[in-house]
Amino acid sequence: MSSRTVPGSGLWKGMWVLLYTMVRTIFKPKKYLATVNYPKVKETPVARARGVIALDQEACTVCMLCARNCPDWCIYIEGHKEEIPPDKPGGRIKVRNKLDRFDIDYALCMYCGICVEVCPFDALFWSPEYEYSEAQMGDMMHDMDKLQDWLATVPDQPELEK
Amino acid sequence: MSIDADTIRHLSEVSVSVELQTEDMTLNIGPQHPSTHGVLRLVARVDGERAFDVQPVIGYMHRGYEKLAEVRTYPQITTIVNRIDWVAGYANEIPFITAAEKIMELEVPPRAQYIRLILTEMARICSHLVFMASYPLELGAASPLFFALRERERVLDLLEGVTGGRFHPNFNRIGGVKPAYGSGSMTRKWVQDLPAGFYRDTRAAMDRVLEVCDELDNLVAGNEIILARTKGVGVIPVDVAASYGLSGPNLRASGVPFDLRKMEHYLPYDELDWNVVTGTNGDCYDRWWCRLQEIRESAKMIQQAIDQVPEGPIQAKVPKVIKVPKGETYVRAENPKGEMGYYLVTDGGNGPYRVKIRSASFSNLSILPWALEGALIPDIIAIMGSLDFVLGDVDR
Amino acid sequence: MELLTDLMSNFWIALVLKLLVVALIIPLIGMVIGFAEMKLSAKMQARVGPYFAGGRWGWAQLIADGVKFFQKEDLIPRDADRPVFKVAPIVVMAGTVALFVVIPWGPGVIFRDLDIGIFYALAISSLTTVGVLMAGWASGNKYSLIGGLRAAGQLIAYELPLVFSAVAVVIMAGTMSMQGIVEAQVSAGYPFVLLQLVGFVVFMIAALAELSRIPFDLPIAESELVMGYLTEYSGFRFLFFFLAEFANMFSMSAIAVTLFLGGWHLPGIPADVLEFAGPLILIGKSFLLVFAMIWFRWTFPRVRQDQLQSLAWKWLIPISLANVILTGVFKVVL
Amino acid sequence: MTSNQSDVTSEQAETTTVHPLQEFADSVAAAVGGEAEITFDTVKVHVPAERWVEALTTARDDLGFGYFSFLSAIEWTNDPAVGYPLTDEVEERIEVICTVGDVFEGRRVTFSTDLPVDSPTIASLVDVYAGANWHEREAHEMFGIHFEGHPNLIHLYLPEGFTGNPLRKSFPLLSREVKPWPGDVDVEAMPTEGGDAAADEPSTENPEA
Repeated sequence: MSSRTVPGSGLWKGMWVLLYTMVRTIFKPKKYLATVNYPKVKETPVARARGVIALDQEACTVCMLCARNCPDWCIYIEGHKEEIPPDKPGGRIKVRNKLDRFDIDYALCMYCGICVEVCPFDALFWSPEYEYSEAQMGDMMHDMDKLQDWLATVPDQPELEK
Repeated sequence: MSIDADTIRHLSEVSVSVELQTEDMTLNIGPQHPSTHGVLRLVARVDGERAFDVQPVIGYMHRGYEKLAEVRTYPQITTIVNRIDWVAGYANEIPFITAAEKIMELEVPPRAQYIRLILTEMARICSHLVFMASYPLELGAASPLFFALRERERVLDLLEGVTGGRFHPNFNRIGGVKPAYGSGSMTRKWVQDLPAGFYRDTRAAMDRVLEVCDELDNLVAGNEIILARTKGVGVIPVDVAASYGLSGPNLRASGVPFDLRKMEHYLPYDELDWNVVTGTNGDCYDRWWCRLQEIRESAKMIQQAIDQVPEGPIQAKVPKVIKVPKGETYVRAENPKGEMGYYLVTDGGNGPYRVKIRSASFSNLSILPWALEGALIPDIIAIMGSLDFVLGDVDR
Repeated sequence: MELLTDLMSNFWIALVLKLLVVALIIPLIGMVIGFAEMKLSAKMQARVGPYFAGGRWGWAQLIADGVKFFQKEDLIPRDADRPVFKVAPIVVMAGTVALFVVIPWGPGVIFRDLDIGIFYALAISSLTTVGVLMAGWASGNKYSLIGGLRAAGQLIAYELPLVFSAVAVVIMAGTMSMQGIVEAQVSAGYPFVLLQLVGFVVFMIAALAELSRIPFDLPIAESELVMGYLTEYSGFRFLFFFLAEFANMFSMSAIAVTLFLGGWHLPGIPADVLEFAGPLILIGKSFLLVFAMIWFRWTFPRVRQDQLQSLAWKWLIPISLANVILTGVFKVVL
Repeated sequence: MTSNQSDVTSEQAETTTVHPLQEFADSVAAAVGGEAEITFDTVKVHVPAERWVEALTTARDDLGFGYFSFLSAIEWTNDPAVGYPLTDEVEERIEVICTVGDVFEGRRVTFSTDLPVDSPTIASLVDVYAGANWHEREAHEMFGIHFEGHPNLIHLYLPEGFTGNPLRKSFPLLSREVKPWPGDVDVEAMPTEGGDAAADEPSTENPEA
């Protein structure tokens, strides 16, 4: 712990820290500036950042796992069964589930990522996009088309530490 | 009108009271107040600048997590325990996950344990840096805020780079840390191991953290005004602190080496070389100083740990649907704020039967009526701030 | 130039012109200092600071702020003492404006060179504290009341060292006229700070306390008293306090410059240049002191009320008294 | 400053018949006159309700457990309105649990006692551990336990006039009742071609359903 020194030296030490911070921030802003001019300059979030959930409609099989595992009950899914004609004549008629509705209420979502994790068919992804705030809380409900749009922003897999 | 002899004698004996009769004023500090860290409310009876009978009123942020946990599955609960002490969300997960693993009798792979340790210590650094930022602000000095938060941001970026969440990582799974996303065909889902460059960035960030500790030392520790404001203010003796259940740096500042990282052996802390920081006087300055030293210790711990991270799996073999067998246990861990524990009662289901959350700030704050008796208004703020509480941790 | 002299000879035109100057200069100085505080504090903390309003550097930030304040609803709390609540910002502003009267901007450039200039300045500078006390009382808010009373206690404690350290300068200069004090330093050939270093330091500390700047901002003390006496103020009334604070910073610095740092005079500059350069030199020197105040503001924490009082009564007043006595003795002996 | 290399007391459970904490648990139980039980490294000593304060006073004074960790309660019921039901039949009761320890070696003991479900009453610990004040207020409002001798037994979290005891299992969780469970819509059978996910049943069941 600090021992008794010249009175005022502690005050001066603090002032010195601010002085050199000021000087180097003014003359070398690129290196020392801690903040950015937000709407003009943007920081890139890390690749794993949980910004918004993107949906791949083609991959979704309406298995409801995400909606059931959601702790907040903020995913709403509806679907129906659809028959697909066989690829070649005489083949079997396939039945697949078609997605009718896939809404995520981001006003309720707590960004835990459980839905992305439990999805067995790789239909849900995290995207680091974060600029989708709305003036009305109701507008935070993203429908399946909007969620599909986010898919383009999903980054590639980053490398892992050796 | 005549005055009789008795009255005259009586009047001559009356000594003039120089004590001015003043009326007490009830001062309501909070729930909206700059230094109550959210929604704490203090009702104080003040006589001038001196306060008596300070009663904290809490519950403005009570979210009932113990009830919510009863209707959730185990993986879902880690998402809500993140939000208890949100400045160190990661550290909250550890005791809960450890409790569930203990009842399941799971052995966690060493690599996962090391990752947990590194991230917990990062959460500790973040939490203490928030204290480093807010405490001088409560005493009136604004600049340490930005110095501390700048480095915290760097550490949070690292945490986010690994877990995906800055405040609410939700990165622990029963049996390890987060495994690969999904099991489908596409390759865009990632394996959640440490990302490339993590070791390098962490080393650089820890160097910067140690550097900013020196800057904070210069800005705050030597400052005569800070010393005058904090030394000898809000002294809490060990026995009082213990009977109120104070823990963490608040208790260690009183001189007890009560550190659950040494005592409970829940993560490989024993394999690292570090010291328990203790103060001597138990005043506000010591509590500040202990936290500053703990940042240094944690930074050194992380620097050692990243050299020792073993290879191997990050997840033990667990069933896809977690069911914890019947059992009861209390597991506590050293959170940045103090002892955080979960009394977990399970009965084989997908979710627990009862979770009692023992949060550090709740007990730390309960000493306020004792500690603030007869304090000056500025000292109320100084003592309250030095306890370093988070309202989410108090109200749960 | 002749036109100006002609105009100034008419009392009414001169009055209007002077009023205009006052009405322009005080908000302008307040804004410049306010902006400097924002920007410098940002740089001291490795931040960008205001950057959006007005394009480059966010130079129009305070204009935008001012416009915002004017747009706000004029709120007066129900329990407030309405007339006093309304008058308080005006009293504070009046004290600020009145202080500018005796600041010597250059040789001959002064609104009114009073014989008792420094006496007037110190007396009028307490007026702002009266306004603060009024604001604290009238708001009908406990935080405001505590803030106002703290301001009053602070005024009583720190007026004395302020006066005593000025008295030492008056003894050296032999006059109380502000111009006279500057001219005494010009003729002496050195600024009084060389001989009155103790007085200067005491004056600056007391001035900080008078201005309720950190480390003596107990009347506001946001972390304790929310906003102290300003808690209930909003809109243009708050703007008045805000501008008055920054303008007061300047005028207190200008008085300190006049008393201790040679005022508008800078050695080596010929007299005819000083006619025009004088105000610039004064403003430059004052801004140095203002910078120091900003620097303190962002470095130091706040002291406690008892520490504030003991600093004044146990240290500053004895020191400044001793300084007066020493100065007097030397003046008589030498 | 000080390095603490104190001994380990709660060692990892080993697969021996005698738990390493057994001796400690027995000594505590003998001192306070209760029954010791070790569940997953947690020493739990059960004492009768009428000897509650006496037992904890002994723990504080004779055993050196000056550190008050927490006090809470568990409601054991066979018919919960909220949450997961118990598999085995239990005796319906409210169990008060209180963990205390010491600050030097990190030993800890959880004391427990049983109270009847209807109007549970127990003596207050405030005079033994000052920190019990808030914890008892919390248990009072959450479980409806009356603590005799508590100086200020008013609501802690809940607003004045709130009726009901939220942590009782009979207290409904409204947020889960006013809204239908989204997972209930269109219940499809689990896809069979989903890798190992197919082997499991849906991982969440609506607890209220």
